[in-house]
Amino acid sequence: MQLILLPLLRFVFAILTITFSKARKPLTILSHLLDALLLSQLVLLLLRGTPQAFTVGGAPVGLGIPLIGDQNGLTFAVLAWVLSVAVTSYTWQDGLRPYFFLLLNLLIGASYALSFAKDLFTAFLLLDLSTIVSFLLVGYQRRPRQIWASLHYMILSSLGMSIFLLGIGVVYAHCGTLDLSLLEALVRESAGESWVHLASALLVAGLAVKAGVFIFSLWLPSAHARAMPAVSALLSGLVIKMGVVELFRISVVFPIDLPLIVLGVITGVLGVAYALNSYDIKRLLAFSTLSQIGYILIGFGAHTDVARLGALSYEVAHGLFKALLFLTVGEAAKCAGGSHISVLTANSHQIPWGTRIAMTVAVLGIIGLPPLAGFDAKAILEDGLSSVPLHLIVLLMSVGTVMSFAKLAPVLFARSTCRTCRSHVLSYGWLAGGILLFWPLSLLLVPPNVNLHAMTFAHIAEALIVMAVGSGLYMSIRRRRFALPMEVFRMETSPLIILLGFFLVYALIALGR
Amino acid sequence: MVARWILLALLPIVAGVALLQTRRLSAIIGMGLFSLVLAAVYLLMHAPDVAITEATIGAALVTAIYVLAIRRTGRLTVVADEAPGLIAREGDEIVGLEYEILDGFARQVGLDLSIQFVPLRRVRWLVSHQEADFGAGGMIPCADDDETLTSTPAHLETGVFTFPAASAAREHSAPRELPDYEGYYADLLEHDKDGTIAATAKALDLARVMSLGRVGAALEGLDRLDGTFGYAFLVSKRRTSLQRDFAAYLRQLRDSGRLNELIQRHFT
Amino acid sequence: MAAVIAFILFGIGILGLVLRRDLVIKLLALGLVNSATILFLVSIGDRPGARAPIQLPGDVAILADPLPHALVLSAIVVNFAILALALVFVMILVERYHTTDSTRIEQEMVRETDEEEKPCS
Amino acid sequence: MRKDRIRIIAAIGIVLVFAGLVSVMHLGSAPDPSASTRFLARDLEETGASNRVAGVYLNYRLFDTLLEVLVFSVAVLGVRHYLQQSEGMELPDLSESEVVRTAVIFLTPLALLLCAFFAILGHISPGGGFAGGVIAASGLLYVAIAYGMRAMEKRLNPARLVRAEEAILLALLAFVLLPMVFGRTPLSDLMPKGTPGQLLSGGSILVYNILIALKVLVGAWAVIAAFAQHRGEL
Repeated sequence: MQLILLPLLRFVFAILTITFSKARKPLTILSHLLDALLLSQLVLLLLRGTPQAFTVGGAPVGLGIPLIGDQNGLTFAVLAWVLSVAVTSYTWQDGLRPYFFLLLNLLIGASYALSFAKDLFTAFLLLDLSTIVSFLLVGYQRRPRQIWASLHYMILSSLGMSIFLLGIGVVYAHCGTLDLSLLEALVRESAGESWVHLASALLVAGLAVKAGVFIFSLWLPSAHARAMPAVSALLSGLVIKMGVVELFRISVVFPIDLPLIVLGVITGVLGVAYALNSYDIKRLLAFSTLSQIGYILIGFGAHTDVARLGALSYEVAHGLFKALLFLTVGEAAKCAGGSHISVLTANSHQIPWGTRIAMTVAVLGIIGLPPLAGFDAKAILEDGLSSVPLHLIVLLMSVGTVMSFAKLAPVLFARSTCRTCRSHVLSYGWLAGGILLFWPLSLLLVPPNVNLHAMTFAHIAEALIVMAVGSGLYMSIRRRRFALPMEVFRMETSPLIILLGFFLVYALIALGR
Repeated sequence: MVARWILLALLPIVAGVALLQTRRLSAIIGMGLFSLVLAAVYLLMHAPDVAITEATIGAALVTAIYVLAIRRTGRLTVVADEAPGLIAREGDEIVGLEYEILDGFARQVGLDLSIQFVPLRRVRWLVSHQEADFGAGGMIPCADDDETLTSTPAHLETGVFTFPAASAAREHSAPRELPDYEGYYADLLEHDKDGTIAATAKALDLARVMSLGRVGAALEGLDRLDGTFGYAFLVSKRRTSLQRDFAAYLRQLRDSGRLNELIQRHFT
Repeated sequence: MAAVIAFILFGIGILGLVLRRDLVIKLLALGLVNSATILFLVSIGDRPGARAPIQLPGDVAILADPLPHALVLSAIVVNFAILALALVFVMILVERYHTTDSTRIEQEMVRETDEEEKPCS
Repeated sequence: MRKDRIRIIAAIGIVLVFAGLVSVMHLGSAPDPSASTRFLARDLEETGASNRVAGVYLNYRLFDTLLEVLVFSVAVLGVRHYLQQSEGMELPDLSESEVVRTAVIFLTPLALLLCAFFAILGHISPGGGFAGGVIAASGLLYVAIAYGMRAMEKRLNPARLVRAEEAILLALLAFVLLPMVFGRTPLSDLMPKGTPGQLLSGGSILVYNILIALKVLVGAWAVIAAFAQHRGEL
């Protein structure tokens, strides 16, 4: 019951905030409290070993929409709640219209529903709902570039969703159901048949567009960099992950481990390369999101339980620090008058110190300082990887991340006297607390034996060496720009690149047989 | 069964033809037609619910909002006073130098050109209230004292003539055949830096002198004003990117010699 | 065979999306891609000798599969929603840049610096 | 020029390979004809709707339908939000021709009738609330063409329309949550199934169809009105 109430109540609150717009603040608080209550009930059920599961409206098996409150889903739902609290408090005093809160509530409701729904078509609708909502959120300030980015985003994700729907069609033609738990057995029965390959390739290619996978998500950098900070935080922390969560769901049923790993590596490496080359901080954050998605995909693709737990923790950790980074950088850019690194450095004294402390915590989190969020999640993830080359690639990505964030150092260490506004402090504190206390909190998700293993000397030493090497390399190549193709981000090429990506995925699936 | 095959085969043809259209409206109507064929296909594939939904949403609603949207989206709206040689009706067609320039520009920026002929004094008002993108038909740039209006670079040199005196002008020309140029005269007087012209004097540009000549008005004794004048298009000051685009297009036209070619063709 | 036609239409749609530079026609092409997907789904529900899925008690005729039809109803509406919004965004862009040519809008945007960039009316 | 040609050829090549690959793979393994009846054999007794599409659409997969209505509502909201702020032109009253007005006297009631037919009989015959709502909205569009937008605005106050839309959406959600009062999970069907083929059959499908028709009528009209107003003439 809680499973269906969580999204439905959010939808009700969404409409109430616009109908009774004067009471929107109490309504928002109430909705968050209710969500907390329902979520904690679900978590308790899960910890007791009896996760809630039922079919919506009591429809027969195979036809209705099954909901299940398993570990993967609940982790994402809790992340959605945490980010929703952070963004709400960040925008508390900004005087945004009820329209904004309506969209926010719908987005959170859609994330809840997606975390629990184990049905392909429901996932399609939820992803589309999230596309439309984030489409409107990106263009909220009506700047032409935001609108252009929104339009690009919408065209590509509509194309992606069409490809996904083709995949759904192929699956339905052969199985007669869209329920993922039933599909598992049916697909295994006909493993190796050509329709399985076709369906998996279509589903993966379609979802990859939404999931921030590099060759597919060409809309992502411009949309994330152009939106306002609170929206960017949600897009990076939540909306992209909706695609990733669904990719993981599918990876249990369809044989897509190899494409997931390859896509993860491509995304990770190219994302880091573009991030290194970006000197506009918001753009850097957007590209870094791509590279971070790489870790999560590799974790899911490795198909071991520890790697899965690592990917889940990384999903949460990335949600926390990327949201915090977007929020703080957004405020800093507003105070300094621009988000380019040189502007930020020059006017760094105008950035409030509270913001800078929060930013420092987030940066330390993302580059993996023990025992913060990034370190813990990455360590668990690495424990789950068995192959040496993958290990090396993950290390390379970590070094790249350190290098790209080393640019922020002059901004972080400066003097200033301004103060952060109170509603922002609350939001920063909430997220920074999550990053700092990630290790103890993650015991809820990760069994203690795995989690303790992450805190070994080898991992700590590795993290410190990565940080040292990364900053050293940054010092040596500082400010040297290298040319990377930007042509791929244009509207004229991106649909073709998505098709090429489909071919790649298809080839990998056929190979992986 | 045969009907289904025929309709199915029709689908790619209709879609392909629709998407190859250069005119936006044709493409939209083509896609509306495609949706209707698709609805028929659904009906033949035993999906009446889908057919009804496709016909109402895909064919009717989508086409309706497209048509409503492109009225302003895809058009370059020009309001013009008729000036023979520059822009004028000839039978069902519009001809003239300015027409060809505007047509080329509209093609280059990918807009449908829409020309409305209005009385001269409405031209300035419509452009300055952004009801139209350009004002055409022998417009002469005025001094920049207007808050909302400016002009593109001149594309054709011309002369401006004054009548010796208003009374004389009335004697010479047949008042019935003179178009209503009141607003235009007033503009010229306002912007003429030379204060020697009597308040009652009237001024005319070359194109209008010629058009008066054609309708048989007597034009003796006109004085040519000193200074160089050139025809240009009126454009709202707020449309900076439109101004920039057009200036670039005109420069390109002039550099390639195409402008001279056009002028030669229309005025020989 | 209807499925093959659907894939061909999908391809035509993508070509339109990539090769036509007019934003309005790009959106039409996107609509075509979506319609092609829907045609594919409907073709799955159809089977030889079937009737429309309207059944009365005691009726034993073969019926077309109603589930893809139900899915498609939702998909059509979702596609319409996305299209309407995209069209609005195109209108706003065109009002600012006076062209529906996507390449030119991209060039304009590169030329504009951040300070120049003002919210659209 | 040459670069353009390469691009076109590359695009056509990629698309051809895509369409070919997907077709071959899809036809390569023939779908199992019994697959679609694997789970879908006995729904007539369960939903009581003789239009089995409506049974799936508004009973088994009601949650999907709810999401779809939400997507539509958000789109309507977004369209209105963006078009409202960009300044539209004055609404001119067009001169109405007698012919158009006479046509409207027949067309609009016909559209409304068709809407009612689709919504009320949606569980028995093809149609359904969504198509009905759109048809009724197009009926309003005819009136707007004949009598001008301004006359329509007077009758259908936009602010009141927004309220109506929210109210209908809230009613829909309330109806969805109603089973909780009776101790059942939300979205389950409370009403008796009746005999398939009768007007009062199919449980709550009738209620949902009517609510959706109203919602879509208001929403589709709002979209049309927003586009028409922005353009300023009809």
